[in-house]
Amino acid sequence: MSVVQLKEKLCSLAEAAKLIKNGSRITFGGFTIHNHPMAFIYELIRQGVKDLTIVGFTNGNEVDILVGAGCVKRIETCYVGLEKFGVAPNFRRAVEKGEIEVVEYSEDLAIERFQCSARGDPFIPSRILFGSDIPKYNRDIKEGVSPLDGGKYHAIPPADPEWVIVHTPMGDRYGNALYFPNMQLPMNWDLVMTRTTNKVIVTVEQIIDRERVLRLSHLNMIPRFRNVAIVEAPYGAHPSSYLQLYNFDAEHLTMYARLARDPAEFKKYLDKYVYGVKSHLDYLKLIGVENLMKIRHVGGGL
Amino acid sequence: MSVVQLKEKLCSLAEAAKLIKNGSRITFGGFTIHNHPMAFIYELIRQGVKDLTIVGFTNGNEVDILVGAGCVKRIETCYVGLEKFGVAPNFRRAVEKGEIEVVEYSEDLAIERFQCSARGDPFIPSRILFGSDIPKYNRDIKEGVSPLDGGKYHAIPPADPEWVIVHTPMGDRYGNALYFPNMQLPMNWDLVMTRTTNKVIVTVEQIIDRERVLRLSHLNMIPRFRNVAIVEAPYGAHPSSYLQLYNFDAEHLTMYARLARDPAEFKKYLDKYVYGVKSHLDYLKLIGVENLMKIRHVGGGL
Amino acid sequence: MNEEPTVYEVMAAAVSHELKDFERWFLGLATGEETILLLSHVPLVGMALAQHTHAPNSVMSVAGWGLNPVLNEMPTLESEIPTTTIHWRCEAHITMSAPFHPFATKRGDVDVGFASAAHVDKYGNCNTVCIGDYHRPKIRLIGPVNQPLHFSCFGREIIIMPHEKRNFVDRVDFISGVGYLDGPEARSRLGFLGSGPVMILTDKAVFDFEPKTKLARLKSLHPGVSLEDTRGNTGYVHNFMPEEVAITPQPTPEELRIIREVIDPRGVLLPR
Amino acid sequence: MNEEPTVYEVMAAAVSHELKDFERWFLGLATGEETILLLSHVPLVGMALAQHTHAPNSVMSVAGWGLNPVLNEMPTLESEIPTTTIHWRCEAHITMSAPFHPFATKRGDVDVGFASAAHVDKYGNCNTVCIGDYHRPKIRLIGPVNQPLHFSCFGREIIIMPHEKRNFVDRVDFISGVGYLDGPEARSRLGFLGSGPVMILTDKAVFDFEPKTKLARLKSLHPGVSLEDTRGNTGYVHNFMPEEVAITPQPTPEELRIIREVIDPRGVLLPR
Repeated sequence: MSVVQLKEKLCSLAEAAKLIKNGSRITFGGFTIHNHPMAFIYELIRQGVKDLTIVGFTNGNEVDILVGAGCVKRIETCYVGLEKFGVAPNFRRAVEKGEIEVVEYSEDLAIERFQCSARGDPFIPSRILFGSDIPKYNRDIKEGVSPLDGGKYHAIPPADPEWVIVHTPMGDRYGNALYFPNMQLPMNWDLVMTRTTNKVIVTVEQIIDRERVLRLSHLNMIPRFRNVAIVEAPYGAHPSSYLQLYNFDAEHLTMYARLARDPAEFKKYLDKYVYGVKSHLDYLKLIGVENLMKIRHVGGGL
Repeated sequence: MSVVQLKEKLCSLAEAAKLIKNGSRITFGGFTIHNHPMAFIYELIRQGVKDLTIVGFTNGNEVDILVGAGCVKRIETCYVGLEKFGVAPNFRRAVEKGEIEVVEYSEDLAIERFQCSARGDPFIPSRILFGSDIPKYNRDIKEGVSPLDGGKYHAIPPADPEWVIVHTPMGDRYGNALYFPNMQLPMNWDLVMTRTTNKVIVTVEQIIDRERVLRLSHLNMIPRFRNVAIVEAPYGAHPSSYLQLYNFDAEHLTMYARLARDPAEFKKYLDKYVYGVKSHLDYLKLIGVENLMKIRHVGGGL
Repeated sequence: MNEEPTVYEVMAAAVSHELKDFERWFLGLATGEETILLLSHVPLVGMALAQHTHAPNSVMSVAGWGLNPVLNEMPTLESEIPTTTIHWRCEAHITMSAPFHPFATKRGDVDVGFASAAHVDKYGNCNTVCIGDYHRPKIRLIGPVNQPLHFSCFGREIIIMPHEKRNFVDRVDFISGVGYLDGPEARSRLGFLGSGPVMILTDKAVFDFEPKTKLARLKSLHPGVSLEDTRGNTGYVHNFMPEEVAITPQPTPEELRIIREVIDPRGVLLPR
Repeated sequence: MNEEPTVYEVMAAAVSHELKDFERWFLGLATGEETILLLSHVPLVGMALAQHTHAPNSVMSVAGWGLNPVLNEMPTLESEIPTTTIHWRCEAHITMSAPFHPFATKRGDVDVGFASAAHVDKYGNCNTVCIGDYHRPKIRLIGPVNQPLHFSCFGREIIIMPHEKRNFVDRVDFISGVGYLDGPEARSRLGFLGSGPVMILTDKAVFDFEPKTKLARLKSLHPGVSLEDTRGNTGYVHNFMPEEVAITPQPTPEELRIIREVIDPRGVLLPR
């Protein structure tokens, strides 16, 4: 292959985030307080994107901050919470005030909706929701009768996001994105999300040489043809963990959970950590080298 | 955990094969001429099992020899062939004579039927079979109408095998079965088959210590609770390849493809290689150390 | 073992006594520190206790990362999951989601699951979604999470929650986990694989479900808990709140030794 | 490059000329030595030629084991797949099946696929299942394999087969791959994503499909092949067998150099 002719997809956070228009249907990778593309999300907030529909799964701080910043209109999800740090304060307040629409799914179906999209099936026939109030309030779910056994089922719609944003350890400037071996479940979930659209944006901890990608081809789980843009963002999941690379920032999340309970305090948080920084590097400086070293985990991918 | 109280599942080929009754609905792992549990299949033939329904995928020499030995009543499959060694002679002859029933699926649906079973869904709604003659002859597939978009779909039944037999590189006497890292697609397909029933039998190249299993827990892809029996069968996929461990035996498969064209010649083949050997070790002696060394592939799992 | 068992040890023993050999158990993640202690650490110790006593062939799936972890090597469970779980010893790591996950959950692979909820009602229905009107809730909760699966497909469900009056209601505002819905016939009408909730375990008592009506009933009080205290803290009243009830069996000295010396030698799972 | 191109090189160039930059191409496995040469090696070289000339951003998925393999390091393709493919250089190895496979095939990820068949008919319908009555066939073939997917969801399908009279029929006995079924309206009626077969490539000629009727028509003869020879070896007759046809473009000297020196320097893919 003639490497010189390959299209480069490497761009800045600002350039990548500009691709997302108001009202987009969007999915962010990660699980509760792990592996979220936070640097990208901060940039979306800085750019003032509005009316997002988040096609979610087991959501956490990434959704809470977007809701708190007024970017979200609707969330399809099974969970929004901060795991050991408790409830998601902005999400909770917005729902109680009727400011956002929530569409409920069970956890298994929330992720299987992405598998359904990746498989290209028109729906998932499911029988686990009978008796629960999910189909009563989620009007996207319809009842059908199986042509095989004549029994009822619920037709669960595929996830079908327009945009999918995930964070991975490394990638090249042409868009190939690699994982470490010994994947854990959240990486597997992210992976299936990237199979549901051709509008994938990947943020990576580090851009590596194409020659290294060719030597690590068994780790090239999101080949470049799937991606429209790739962005370098070291510690780009902070304050979420990135499994195998760094733990979540417990002090920061404790502070976040406290401040987010009060809209005025949360405004100050946003002013300091999102609006007040000019670049992702500035954000990392604000977090400070001591914190970054404390949560670091060396050899986690082995 | 109290290791001493763990139930042992290690048994002989003969003991394991006795579990399969006439008329069973059964799936064998592997793909075309790769990774099939051939030692187990030879033992099934020796025991004279009859009227099997094979729930298949991309089948090869494992199905051809079972058909030729008169063990099979029905095959649900997308392919029976010997890849570079051409058509599957016994399968072809039996179908042409009307001796076995074939139920046709496309390749993607044949494997997704196992995923459907593993997910516990009542059917797969599919829209790729319109216009083809598959639904015309496969009466297990029924047409339905989507409750979501009102369009027609075909309801594809789940695979739902009673028995699943796969071959893996290693396992312990309690039933844990391990793969090498860097799985290839056929291992991934085998894996999903083992999620479709609790009646899984695993044959392995080698039984290893439980302590090693605990150190290699990220490779323990078929934990012991899924299995009812585990059997040691070195070169247990011969004359199929076992990807990462040994190539297929090209000379043997060439001979097989030639002899299987003629029922009388095939009878001699069976007499020599199946009925004529008393144990799997005798079979390996018959194949000969020179052949076994020639197809061996060292370091394939790295 | 001179010390008395703590309430958490009593609860862990109650879990252990409910579990059988050759079973498959499923533990998910919890939200908030207190819930993590009750819903993650108590059942973890309970499952491990069962494996060390009467259920060596059982398999526990923990927090989506592994089967049969070696608990006594654990740092605190939740805070260290992100970066180190993959290196902890266990019998099998879980790297792939359904349909490759080792547990085919909707095929009935799970014999026992564990759930918590903000509200549970007299038929064992659970609510983790909202309190008040769905569209303008008084309190929005975390969402349905995996409750529909737990309560429809798992063999038996153990509900664990803090014993507060507000947690027990006559009828939940949103059914995320279907107990016996509205009576003893409901589950077979709904076509569920699993047999539903079998126990509500709190820090004061154990409830089970009366076989004929499927109404929750007080089964036993933990040692030292008074009936009045329990009654005052149980928000709904029904026919099965008796005048006298049994005492929840204490862990035996051998069980207590296993918990404290073998399973949790550093006291990171259960406070004591 | 003094030598004349072989027929396989002419075919590979014809494949290359059909392919565009930024496309995704899908090559499956073939059965039998001759089919492997035509259906695996010819398109492999054709795809690689396109990547080395006008389509550097395209991606080829090969035999379920990798994306964009480095072909000049290959031993013969089929015989070595089992044990060594995972160690061959490529841009990405394929380790997981759908829904984790890099190509979401039913969502339209594949722009061009390759198929062969025992029979193809005038509407490009393909048959890999049986010849004669389905229930008592004269000849049983391999089965539908992946043809329903190729012909419904892939953008364009290139059919490659040996040019023998018996392979071309008026109507196939079993439709495993749906071409234009029974006319130009059929595919939109069936709701297919893909636009269907665009080329039948043989060792003698290239056929395309007449835009209005969607009937297969002779487009060009390979250099040195006579129209009479082709006509005599095409089992069905229709309006689009002309008196004079074009000659299939030969590979340019530069294309030939790339095939022989860069892609297949050891001649393991195409005999010459």
